[in-house]
Amino acid sequence: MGKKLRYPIGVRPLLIAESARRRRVEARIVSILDRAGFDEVILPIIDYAEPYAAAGAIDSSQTYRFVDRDGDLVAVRSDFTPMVARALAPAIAPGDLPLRVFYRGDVIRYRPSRLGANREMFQIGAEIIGDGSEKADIEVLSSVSSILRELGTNPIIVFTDATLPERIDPVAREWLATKRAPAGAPEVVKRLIAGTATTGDLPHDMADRLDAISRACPDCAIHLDDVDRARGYYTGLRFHAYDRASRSTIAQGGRYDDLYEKFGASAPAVGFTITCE
Amino acid sequence: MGKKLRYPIGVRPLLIAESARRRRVEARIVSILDRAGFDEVILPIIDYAEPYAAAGAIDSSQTYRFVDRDGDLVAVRSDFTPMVARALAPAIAPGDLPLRVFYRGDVIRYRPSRLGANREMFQIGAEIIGDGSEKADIEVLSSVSSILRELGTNPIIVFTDATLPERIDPVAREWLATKRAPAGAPEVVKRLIAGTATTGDLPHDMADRLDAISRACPDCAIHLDDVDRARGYYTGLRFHAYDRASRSTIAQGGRYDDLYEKFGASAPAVGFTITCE
Amino acid sequence: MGKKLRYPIGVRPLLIAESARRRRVEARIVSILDRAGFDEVILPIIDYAEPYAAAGAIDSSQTYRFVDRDGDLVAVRSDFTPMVARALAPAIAPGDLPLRVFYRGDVIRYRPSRLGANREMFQIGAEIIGDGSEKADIEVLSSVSSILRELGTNPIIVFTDATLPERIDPVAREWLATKRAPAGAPEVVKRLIAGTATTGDLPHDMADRLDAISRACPDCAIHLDDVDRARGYYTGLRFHAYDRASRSTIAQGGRYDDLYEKFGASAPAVGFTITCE
Amino acid sequence: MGKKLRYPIGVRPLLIAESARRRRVEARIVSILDRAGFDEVILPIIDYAEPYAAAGAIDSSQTYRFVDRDGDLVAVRSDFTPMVARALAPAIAPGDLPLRVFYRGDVIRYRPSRLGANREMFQIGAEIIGDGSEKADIEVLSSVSSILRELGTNPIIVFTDATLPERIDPVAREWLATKRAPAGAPEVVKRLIAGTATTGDLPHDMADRLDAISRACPDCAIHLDDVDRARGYYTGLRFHAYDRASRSTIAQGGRYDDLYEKFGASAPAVGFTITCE
Amino acid sequence: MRIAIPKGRLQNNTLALFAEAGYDTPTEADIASRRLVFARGGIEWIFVKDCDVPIYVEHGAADAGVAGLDQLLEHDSTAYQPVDLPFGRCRMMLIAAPGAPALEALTLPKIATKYPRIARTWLDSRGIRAEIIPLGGSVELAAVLNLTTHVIDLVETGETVRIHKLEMQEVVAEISARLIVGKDVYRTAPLAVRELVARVSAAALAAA
Amino acid sequence: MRIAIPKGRLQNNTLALFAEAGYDTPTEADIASRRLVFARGGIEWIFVKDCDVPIYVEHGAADAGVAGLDQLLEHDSTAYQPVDLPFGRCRMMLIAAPGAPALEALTLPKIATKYPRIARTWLDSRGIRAEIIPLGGSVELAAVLNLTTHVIDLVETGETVRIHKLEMQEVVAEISARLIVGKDVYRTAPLAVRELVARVSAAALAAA
Amino acid sequence: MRIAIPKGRLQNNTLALFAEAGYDTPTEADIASRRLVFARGGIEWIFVKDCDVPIYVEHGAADAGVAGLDQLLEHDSTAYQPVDLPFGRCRMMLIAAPGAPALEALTLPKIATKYPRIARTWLDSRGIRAEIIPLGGSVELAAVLNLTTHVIDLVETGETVRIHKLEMQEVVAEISARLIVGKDVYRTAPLAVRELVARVSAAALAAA
Amino acid sequence: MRIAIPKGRLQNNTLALFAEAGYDTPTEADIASRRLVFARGGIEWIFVKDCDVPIYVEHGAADAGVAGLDQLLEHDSTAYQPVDLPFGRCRMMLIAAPGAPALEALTLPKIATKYPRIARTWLDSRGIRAEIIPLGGSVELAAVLNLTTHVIDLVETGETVRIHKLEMQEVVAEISARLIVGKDVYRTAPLAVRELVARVSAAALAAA
Repeated sequence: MGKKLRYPIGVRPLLIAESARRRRVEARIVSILDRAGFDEVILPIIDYAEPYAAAGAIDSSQTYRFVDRDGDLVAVRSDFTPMVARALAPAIAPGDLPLRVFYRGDVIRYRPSRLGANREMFQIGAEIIGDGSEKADIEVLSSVSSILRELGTNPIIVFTDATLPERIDPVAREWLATKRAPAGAPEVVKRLIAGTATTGDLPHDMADRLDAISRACPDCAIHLDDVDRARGYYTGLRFHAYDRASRSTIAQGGRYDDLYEKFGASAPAVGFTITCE
Repeated sequence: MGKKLRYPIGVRPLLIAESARRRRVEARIVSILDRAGFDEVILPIIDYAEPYAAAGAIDSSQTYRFVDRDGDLVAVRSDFTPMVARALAPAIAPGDLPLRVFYRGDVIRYRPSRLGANREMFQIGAEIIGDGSEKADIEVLSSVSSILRELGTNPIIVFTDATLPERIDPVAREWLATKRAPAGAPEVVKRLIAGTATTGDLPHDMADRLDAISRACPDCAIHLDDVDRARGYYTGLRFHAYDRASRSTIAQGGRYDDLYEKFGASAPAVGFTITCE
Repeated sequence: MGKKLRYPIGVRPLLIAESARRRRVEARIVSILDRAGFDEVILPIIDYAEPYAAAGAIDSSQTYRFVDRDGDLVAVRSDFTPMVARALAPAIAPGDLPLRVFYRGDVIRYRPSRLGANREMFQIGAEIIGDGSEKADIEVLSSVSSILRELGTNPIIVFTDATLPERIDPVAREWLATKRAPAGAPEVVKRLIAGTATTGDLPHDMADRLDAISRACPDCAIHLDDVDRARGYYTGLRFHAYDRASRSTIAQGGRYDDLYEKFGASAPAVGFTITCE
Repeated sequence: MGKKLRYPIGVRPLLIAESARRRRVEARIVSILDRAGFDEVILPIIDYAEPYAAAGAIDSSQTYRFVDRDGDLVAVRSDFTPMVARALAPAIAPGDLPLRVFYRGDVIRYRPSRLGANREMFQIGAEIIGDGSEKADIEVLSSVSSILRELGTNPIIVFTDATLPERIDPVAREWLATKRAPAGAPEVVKRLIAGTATTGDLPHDMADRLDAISRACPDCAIHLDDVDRARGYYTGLRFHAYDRASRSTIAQGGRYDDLYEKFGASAPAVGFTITCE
Repeated sequence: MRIAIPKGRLQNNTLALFAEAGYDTPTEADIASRRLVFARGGIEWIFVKDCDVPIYVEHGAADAGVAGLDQLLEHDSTAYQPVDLPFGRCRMMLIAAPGAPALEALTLPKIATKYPRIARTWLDSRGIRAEIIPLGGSVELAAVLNLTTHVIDLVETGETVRIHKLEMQEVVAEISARLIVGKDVYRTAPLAVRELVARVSAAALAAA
Repeated sequence: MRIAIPKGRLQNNTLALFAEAGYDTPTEADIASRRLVFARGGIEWIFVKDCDVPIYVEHGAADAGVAGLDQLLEHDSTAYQPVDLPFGRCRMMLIAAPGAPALEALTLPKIATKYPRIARTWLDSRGIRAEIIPLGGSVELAAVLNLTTHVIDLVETGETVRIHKLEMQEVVAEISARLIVGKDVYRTAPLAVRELVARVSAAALAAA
Repeated sequence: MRIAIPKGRLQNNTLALFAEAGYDTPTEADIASRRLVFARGGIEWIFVKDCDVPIYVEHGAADAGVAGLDQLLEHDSTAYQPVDLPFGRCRMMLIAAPGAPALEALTLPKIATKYPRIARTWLDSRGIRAEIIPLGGSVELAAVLNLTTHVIDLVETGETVRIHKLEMQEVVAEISARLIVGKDVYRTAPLAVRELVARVSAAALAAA
Repeated sequence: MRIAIPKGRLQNNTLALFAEAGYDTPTEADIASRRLVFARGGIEWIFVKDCDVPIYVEHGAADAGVAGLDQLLEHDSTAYQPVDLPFGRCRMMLIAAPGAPALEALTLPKIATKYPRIARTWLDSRGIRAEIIPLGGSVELAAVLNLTTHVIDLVETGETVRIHKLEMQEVVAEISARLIVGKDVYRTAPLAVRELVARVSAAALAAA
């Protein structure tokens, strides 16, 4: 049947030219991370789905899941961050921290809405585990920035604090995620939506931290109202990096201080993932 | 449940030390292949199961298979060679040949007999496509030999012709694969089993070719009776490389001149795969 | 999640009133079949997908398939007829024939085009195995007719010979299935499409048989040009029964003389299936 | 391959003789239930796995589960009781109670330990919904008893209260389920294990209820220490019925007063399931 | 007998065709009245969006109708298509943005179309991998704004393509309007169907 | 900055709104020219079918646009919706064929709609099982011809419902037109976006 | 009542126990006769390999029997275990090859054992990943020949471990012989079971 | 070169065979010493339970060994089997309980066996459906106590079958002891292997 001439929708081989380009990009990123003291961990292609579902870490509607021969629900790798936590948590001794690790490989996501959209994405990411300070936030942001510049892209990096909405008002997330608040909403929400709010409007601890990061990362801009509909596993810094030309997301990341706990080792962590199409 | 603390049997992450060792080995092999003029192709983690089953190229009992959301049978990558053929066949123009490609990555095989045996194996392989001559056979064998020596292993490389049994007697494969032939079996079969047969006993074309290869690859030994129960997709040279110390298979490969045809481009091919545990 | 409040699309329980109605209809059909000498066979809900695929008996795109714990492809029951053949073929001794069997139960078909269409259908069917004569065709047709009348429906039953297109012209099926033939098509094809053809236009053996059935079943009409795009496993009589009011298909069936052979017992068979929504 | 000649392990068709026997037994049970005022509900073969997992109602290791085309985890019917609750809960109006329903059909359970054990079992069961009194317990027990006698079997019916262990000691279940208690265990536990305990040893409400049931069902015996390792969804009466000759379980059931609540309608329920091999 | 008339580009030719075939078809005034159902001359005429004609016939809510082959293919219609009509002729084309390379040369081309099912089937038959972005209308804009490198759309005069300086690269399918009749109708009301097919074929021949 | 103007029922109000907000919007003549892209006053105006506005913004082919909430929900758009506009107000209603029983009373009701995704989500939230038949237009006809017992469709004046003597049973969603802005645009061109939102909000207030 | 006597290391103590409990057990001569079934004193005594006792009781082919906890765990027996017997006491140990590092330190250790199910459950509870190589006997040899770094096996005197200079690293489970009674037997023949349990408990106490 | 000697029924013949082949095999005293590994005449002799010989060879922990074909089939061994030895000859038989009908006549027969893998493969090849109950020893008892209707077991003298009045219905496989050599050993130490095979074949011929 003709159908089988092609690959499952969104999955494809890279022939010689494309592979060479992919490996060049990969090699340059890896050398930067090496120099910055990050060590590689290699993660399996498949893993049980249950530990991640229990930790609420992965959206099952986007993963390729199947029941294996032992009757367990297994998922194909769709997001590195929770996998790094599950792999390292049991092996972390307090003395090891802070730990700088990086990882690379393909992830596969199922996006029903976009017929045939590429599901297989090559990602390289890195994490600082065990350092809850803003110093680590700053190191991650500046690493992303320097890597993307090294690759010749002119990135726009915007950041905020993922817990901002809840710190203002339990329902604020819905308003900020649609940028539409009812008349009776708190003033600060309206100013956030209008873009006139400043860190001054925020609780002190959050404000000081964002200001410190802002000062240390001149080429990164604070977007206080950059809010997703769901917080995910992020608990602090949350940033997106864009290619100024194509306006497409080329990297994103943030702080997730309670993810490792779900896998048995209470250690804060902050990291980023670069997606190379 | 405790069970979910671990990974699916045989699948596991490599932590820092092991990852470093793995990447060092990988880098040295890739640099040798680069210098030898091999270009990389990158293959997807999953693909339809049907094209490979139709081509009789993959033993479905060893692959992780599942039905995806379009109702198609999809398999997790378990053997690179047929995937390279399926990826390149539609893209090969006669002018491109001969083509030297290499590939690397994880494959996952399900081995029910061995409880918890490592299913996820990291492999690096290479192929010469479009050159049916013994020159290509020799190039592949000497590449494997030099790579394994470079990695500091002292390999034992044995080779034969995969079609040897059928060229002697339709039933010879069963005898040679168990090394036990009935009294009435042809003399040559008995001599093969006893190890006293020489290429002189073989059809001339096969003998000349094996002798030529033998002369060109002094550190590879001909084992005429090295016969598997199933020929698989091999149609000529068939070799295994062993680590002299651990006696475990560290590389294998051979010639498969009708595999590409099954994916739409009649081109002979010979290649090898190195498994790095 | 609200989503899980409902059942998988197209699958639902029947509460008390509906169950009672379903069982009344079932009991009346079963008593008619009992009186007519049909014995029941009970078929499993799931079975290997492979034997049916090999026999080209089931359209895999319409079945719920999954890989079970032994790595085999298993399908949920979607069509009784091939399952009866696979169950009985190994158990049939020549002396047993002709054999009259019936079966009942749910089948599940996946119809992507119709969002939420009822996939689970309750079916009752019967077969005469081992009698290739038109007498058996007539018995089946009159059984369907009397059962449907007993249930108070006023059925329209139309029949033809499934092999008619091929007996006229290798390409005729495409024309007859769309009712549009090119100018150069044989005259008989045009008359078939225009509805002016008679059995006289057909090969004698087919014509005599259809006429004999027509004479014996006054309330069934011959529709020579009632042609599906694919013949399926039908090799002779092919009929559909409609409820005159709702115009929906309530029963269908026909002759399949080479289906049992695919499962190891060369016996002709003719049967019908009634779908009770 | 020979393998496909057979059916998936433990699944098989019933040919004519066996089907007739199965339908006779079914018809007699159904007529008794009809006379006793039970109405039938018909349940689907497959359903989402998630609602049952959430309600902790089904042991997923025993069910055939697979991911369907919408990416949802679907399970083949393995236990009627939770399915009846899920089907009826949304449709129950207070006025309808108490409601007597029965159901019949195949369930499929995967039992890895017993190679090839029959997985597909035909079951008929019934429930009284909305009556939390001992009167309902008694009606269920006597129904089981009379049905089994009608079928010509001489049943041994033993019953207890599923919550007995927890009412004595949080850890008692472990001791009673293995019939071995440490020296320091409460006296009543030791008397239970030794079989010398009487309802007198139990909390008054439980004792009175069991005594009342015992008086009303002379042919059923109280076995206070008949304890499973897991309570399951049972919250009161829990009984097993055995065929005196073969000593195999032919029926079992009990009270589950909080199962319907998990599917949206707080109604107590008590029922039984008869398994016809 | 209930016949579905496609609103939109095929409406007038269809009404003319049935008039030519001797049927008492709904008048201008009827149509203007925004009512959707007209019983005239023993036939129940219903006015339906052209893309819905195959669905009404598939579900038996209409016995017959006129629809473009593009809609029949997109809805994978199982109805019979006894008469190919002389109007509504056009071509489904693969259209490239200015200077875009051939489809095969691109690793993962993006194709905008109103016909995702036809596009997917055609791409599969050609063994081409592509991401399909389904759009509701004025599909050429996607190529003009190079949201996608290619579009698959109906081309009648080719004027829209010219205005936007796009390139027609390949014919995906030859399209024409067709009289369709429900499978079940053929079986349950053969005489009425034969008469309809005969009169419409004749009218179509006369008009050609 | 590229803004997508929805063709169809929202077009004129949208152009008036942007004019009110001080933008140099495309003129009548522009629109008549059948060209789809107009660069005016530093803004690139594109005319797109109303159902496609969310797709263009989702794929970054347009930075902002105006679309009805019905289209935003049907396409599960992730764009920000900063301004609720004073036009395009209507209701998505569950409409029953004359004398049809309540949805819950039917075992497997059939519902025709142009919005299969909204219908499925609403039905799930109500725990109601139903077969959804997606149609392209004049959805009421399905109920009139009792191809389905119910339809889910937009009701503005309610006139179509009255003409066909259908019954409005439940409100599925309150709909209005909305200014939408792509998530990424907010991040990459914050100043331009703030200005657009401010001017459009002001214009919207003035018009209300 | 049918009781399964385990052949092998537990046989004599078991027979002595039942004799002590006042049962007319099979004599030396009986056992020597290679017959497997002996009806004595109203009890049917059957001699079965020790690893099969749980299977006979599970399938109802024996009402009760004596088996080591190692076999009960390995066969995931659901039978009741009313009496812990004073003989057959030993320990299931994790034993390492000379100089082998701790299990957790190895990336993918190999463990040889006669008890794959117990090993897997214990390893899972400790979150340790390992390949298990099931062997039929003299499991220590696997460690001696470093086919595996560790073995999990029963240790009574510990002599085998000493001879091969292996290291006992951890206790996996405390093992002892147990009287087991089928679940269904408890329900169908409660009196007989109570009597058996009482007499055997008394004998066990006396012997302890 | 390390050779695995099977303990149990094949041990003595195997040692005699190697002695006949001129090897300096372990003495009675060695065996009595309960040590498992003996280096003699350049060969490392290890004593292993007969069912484990294929596993030691499969994992490369032994280069060669002697094992019954029953164990080779049960463990799906991939080792070469160059020499068929003149001892250990017996038959794997399908044995029925007294008066039990033929296997095919039963709807779902139960079969007890020590060889679940061989039984499953044989049953599949005959298209017979059956439940397999794996047992560790004295399998005939299962048929005597009609826990199962049939058993599949090795029959040497047939005496056990006679004592329990069971019926031998079919031959499942002809069994004999075999010299097995690891695949990798053939490739990595061809000369040593050839010599071993030659000497053992000669000894086997002499003994036959």
